[in-house]
Amino acid sequence: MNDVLVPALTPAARVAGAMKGFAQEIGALSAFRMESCIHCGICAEACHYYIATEDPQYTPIWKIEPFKQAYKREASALAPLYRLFGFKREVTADQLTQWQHLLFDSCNMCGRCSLICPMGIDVAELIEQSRHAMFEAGLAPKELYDKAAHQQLTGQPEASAEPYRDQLLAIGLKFDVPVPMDQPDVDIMLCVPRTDIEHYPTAVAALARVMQYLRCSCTFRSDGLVAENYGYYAGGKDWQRDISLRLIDQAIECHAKILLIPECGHAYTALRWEAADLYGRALPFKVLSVTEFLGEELKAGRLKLGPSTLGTATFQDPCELRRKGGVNEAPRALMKAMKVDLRELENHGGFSFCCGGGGGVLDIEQAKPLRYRTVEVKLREIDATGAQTLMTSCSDCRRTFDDAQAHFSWDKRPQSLLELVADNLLGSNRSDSGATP
Amino acid sequence: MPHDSDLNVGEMLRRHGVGRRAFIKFCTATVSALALPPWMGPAMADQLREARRPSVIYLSFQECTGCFESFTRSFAPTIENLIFNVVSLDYDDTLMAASGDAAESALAQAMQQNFGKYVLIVDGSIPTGAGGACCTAGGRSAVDSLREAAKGAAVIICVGTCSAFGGIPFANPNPTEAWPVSAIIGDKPLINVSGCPPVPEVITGTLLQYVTTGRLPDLDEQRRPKAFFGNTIHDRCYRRPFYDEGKFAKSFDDEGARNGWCLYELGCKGPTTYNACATLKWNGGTSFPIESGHGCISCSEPGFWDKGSLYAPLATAEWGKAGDNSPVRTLELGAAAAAAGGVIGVGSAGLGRWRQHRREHPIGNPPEDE
Amino acid sequence: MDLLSFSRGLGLKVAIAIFCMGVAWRILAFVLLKIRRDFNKPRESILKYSIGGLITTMARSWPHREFIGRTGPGEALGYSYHLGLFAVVLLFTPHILFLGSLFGFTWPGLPSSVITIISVLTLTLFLAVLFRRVTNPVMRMLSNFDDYFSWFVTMLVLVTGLAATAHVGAPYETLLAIHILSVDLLLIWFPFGKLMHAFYIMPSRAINGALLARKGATS
Amino acid sequence: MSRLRDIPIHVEPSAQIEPPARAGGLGGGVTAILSEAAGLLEKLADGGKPALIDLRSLPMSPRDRAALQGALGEGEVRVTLNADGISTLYETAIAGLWWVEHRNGQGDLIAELLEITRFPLILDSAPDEIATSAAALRALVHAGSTAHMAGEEHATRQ
Repeated sequence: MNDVLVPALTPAARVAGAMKGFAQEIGALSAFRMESCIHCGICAEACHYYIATEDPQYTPIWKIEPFKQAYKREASALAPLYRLFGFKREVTADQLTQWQHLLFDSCNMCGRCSLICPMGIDVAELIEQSRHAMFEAGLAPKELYDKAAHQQLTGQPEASAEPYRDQLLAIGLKFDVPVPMDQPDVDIMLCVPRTDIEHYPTAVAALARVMQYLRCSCTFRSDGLVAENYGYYAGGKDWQRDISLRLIDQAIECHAKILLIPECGHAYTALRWEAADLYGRALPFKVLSVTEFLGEELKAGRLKLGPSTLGTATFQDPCELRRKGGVNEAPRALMKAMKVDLRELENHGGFSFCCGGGGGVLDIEQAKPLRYRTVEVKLREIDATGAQTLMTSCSDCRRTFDDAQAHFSWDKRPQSLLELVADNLLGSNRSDSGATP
Repeated sequence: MPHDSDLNVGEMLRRHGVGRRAFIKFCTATVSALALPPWMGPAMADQLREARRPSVIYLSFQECTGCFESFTRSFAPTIENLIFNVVSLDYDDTLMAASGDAAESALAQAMQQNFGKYVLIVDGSIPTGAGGACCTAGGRSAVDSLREAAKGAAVIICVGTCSAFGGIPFANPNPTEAWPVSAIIGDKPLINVSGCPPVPEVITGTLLQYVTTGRLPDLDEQRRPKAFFGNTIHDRCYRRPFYDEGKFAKSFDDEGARNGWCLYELGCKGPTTYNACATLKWNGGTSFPIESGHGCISCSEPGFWDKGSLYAPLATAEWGKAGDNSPVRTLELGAAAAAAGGVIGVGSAGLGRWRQHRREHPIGNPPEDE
Repeated sequence: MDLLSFSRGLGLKVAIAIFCMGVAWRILAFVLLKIRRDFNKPRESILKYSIGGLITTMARSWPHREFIGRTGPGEALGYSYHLGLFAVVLLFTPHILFLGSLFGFTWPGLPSSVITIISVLTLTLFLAVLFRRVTNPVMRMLSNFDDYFSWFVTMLVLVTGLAATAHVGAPYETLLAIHILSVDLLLIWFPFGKLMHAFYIMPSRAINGALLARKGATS
Repeated sequence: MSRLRDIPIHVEPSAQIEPPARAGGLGGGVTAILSEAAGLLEKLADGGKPALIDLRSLPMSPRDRAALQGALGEGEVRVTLNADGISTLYETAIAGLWWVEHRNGQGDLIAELLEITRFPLILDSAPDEIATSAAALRALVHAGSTAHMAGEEHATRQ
């Protein structure tokens, strides 16, 4: 498919687009949040971009300054006065262009700033809303915009050598694990991050094996294979809806009761917490992250796990799953069951630092140098635990750490929690478990 | 009782058998009472003895004679006889034996004889209502008498809040359209000795200070001598430690009041009142209002009668008409204002939504085919 | 009609009216904007996440363990001058009487000498806060007219109050009038600046806390 | 019929607030007065003018006054002056420092001072009085000699 160029808009059109985006996002809640900010600057102290660079421009609430300007001039109590006396300047095209770096390159939407604000403002959500305006202004980063456009049209963020459906079946064969495809009537509908199909086939195999072990009636759907949602990253709300609709329609078609989100952070947020709102009504099925699902299976006793041979390990809680998503106990319950010697990070659980790759930043080329500076914060923290292995349950985190490992020739590589579970299934009907990663 | 006015003070004192040492003692005591520097005592004594005995004219207008009572009650120094020897009181319709035409001619003669040199003491406010008819003496209104007397006065000493600031006659609704002296005579040096009545020693002290130094004492913006009106009652109140410790009487007979605690919560206006009550005290240093258990009512301040209840604490809002600032009134005000604000708020929200709508569906450029 | 009677009479009435009107206006102006309905299934029951919201309201008053190292000094400074202000305004006997005359009930206060000490301390903290806002690069970048003017208006009340108790510079009645006029100014400016955060802080924490708790997310 | 003045009025001295007396040492006020007096005395010593300290205008509780009096002690000279009430002056143990106390006809204390001088001013006889008193004495002497003569007449007249 041809590349869709990011529309070259005139400055006026850019501003109009941004204002349209902001207007769509202004509501009682976002207005209340922007009204409550007292400019205390504490949110910077939570943001790994500010911590790594000490550069004031990365203060989270500063990233939504254009949104505040738009709101104050358009819909606030004193809007007429703001406009008349120019207390708040109109948003300009140059300003928007300058803010692209702040809203995309230097923000993973990880939500850590929302935990520290003394006024309780959910800064991360304001940033997500501001991205929508940037998208409408044609200022979404090219890499994200193209993938979002491509995924909205074809279902895949970028073209692939072979259709993902065939690659998936090939993985099944290679790892000798059943990969149910397009079954008509199942309990669970599966999907995978296209990152796993291309980079981590073992994770796909692990998912299939676990499902086989649990004897779940489940299936992949060739028209709804990809878990990622580049509309969410680029801020294109309509595209995000269309991309989610693919999965929703397929789940409805195969009468699934559960739509299982694989080890992918933003996919969970996009499906679990935002798809229904974009869809306009409640989803007729449950949306579970695979980690969450395995946690439930473990608790229910259906999933039995043996002790893993892993040495000491530390766990990176994916921001979208843990801090923003609420998948809290499952990962540690699974690791405990596998007798993993867990060494917690200094900032762990809901307060853990972001790996720096989320929110689409991993795909933005110009964000690379800054990303490497921020991921150092995380790497130092991981080394400080003295654990031999780093585990996580999100493929974007995994890719970020791999990329950092290559860049810094770091002595560790990220290990997927799902794969570890797949390798330690107790009494699996196949004693020779699949090829270890 | 015309005195031989060309005798100086010293000769006059000797005529009355008052020795030099007694006079030095009197001056030392006066200086101490006036809180003036002690070395002024002997200096005052020598200076006074050579001074010409100034002529004093005491005119009473719309007043209750409370100030004159206070004037003659002055205890320290033993003033009553000495003041009449030091100063030749040429006219005082309360004290003088003469009356009717004799009194008026005495007044005219005194004014004519000492034209430009006599001290004019005025007591009481000057009513201008009904052409000054509200206060007349011998067919002449107070306003005319004052204007005429003021022409030849070297200085005018307004004794009492009535002459100084209008006092109670001046209070709302002021039926007689009473005015303070300063509102009628503008071109003469004037000293206000306010108080209702003023402390006796303050009147005599101010008079003596002028007589001995021949100049106006240091005056504050209200033209009151700073020697007596320089500090607030609150700053000189012996109960101040209780104010600082937060010990307040809550009612006039509760444990706090009996222990002599601060009367701030019972409406004491000490903090905004400048006078010497707390130091000189009344009745020869016996006591003063606060010491007797009642809050200061700020009688030496302008408009003290119109500042609302004497028992509403100084800090209450409005400090105005009693009951006007009751919580109910505050609630009504707040609710009405909030309602108005609400209406504007609804308008703002409506306007905000409308502008949002216009921004979401911009007219003009065709909607992109999304 | 001298200055004190005006500041405490008409002036105060106008100030209270503008204050109430302004607050109602500002709150309704955003409360009545679009409220988007959530269709996603909450992780907790409405009761549970409402309680979660209340917990956040208290919890957010103290920095989390992970943040205290970085935000401790800043928040401590902010807290101390707020506490100083509350102590002076709510526990100084004349203030209690003033508020009592407005609202009808009074309560015991601290001794006046203690309050004077506290207000001098609060004054220095105020200056420290301004120094921090001007020197801290993040705060300096974020600050606008509203931040500095709101600080100034609150500071003015404190300074004039101290001047009034110290009887310095002018007769007490004038100082008291200036002090109450500065309170009137504060009341008038209150709804149009950041001081509105006094009304926003608890509901904001509660609502945002509840929305996070609804997802079972960390808050 | 009971008359107004029959109502018994009993005046109680108000509860004086006693400032906390420091154990043993003099109250803060007393020390201040003593140091001021010392300063004035030093000035007098090297040729300065006499000076006065007005004790009544200073906030002094009865205990402070007693402490001051105790501290200064009493010298050799004590004078009582009968002029419109009794005044007592005495030189304290510190030479040149006189304690002056004036009372009026009713015995009320109307002034109380410390006078730093070689000789209190009020005791001095004024120069102009000397002339008149000299004349009076001369007259007395004259009258005396005639009285002597008259005395005999007087004596005889009785």
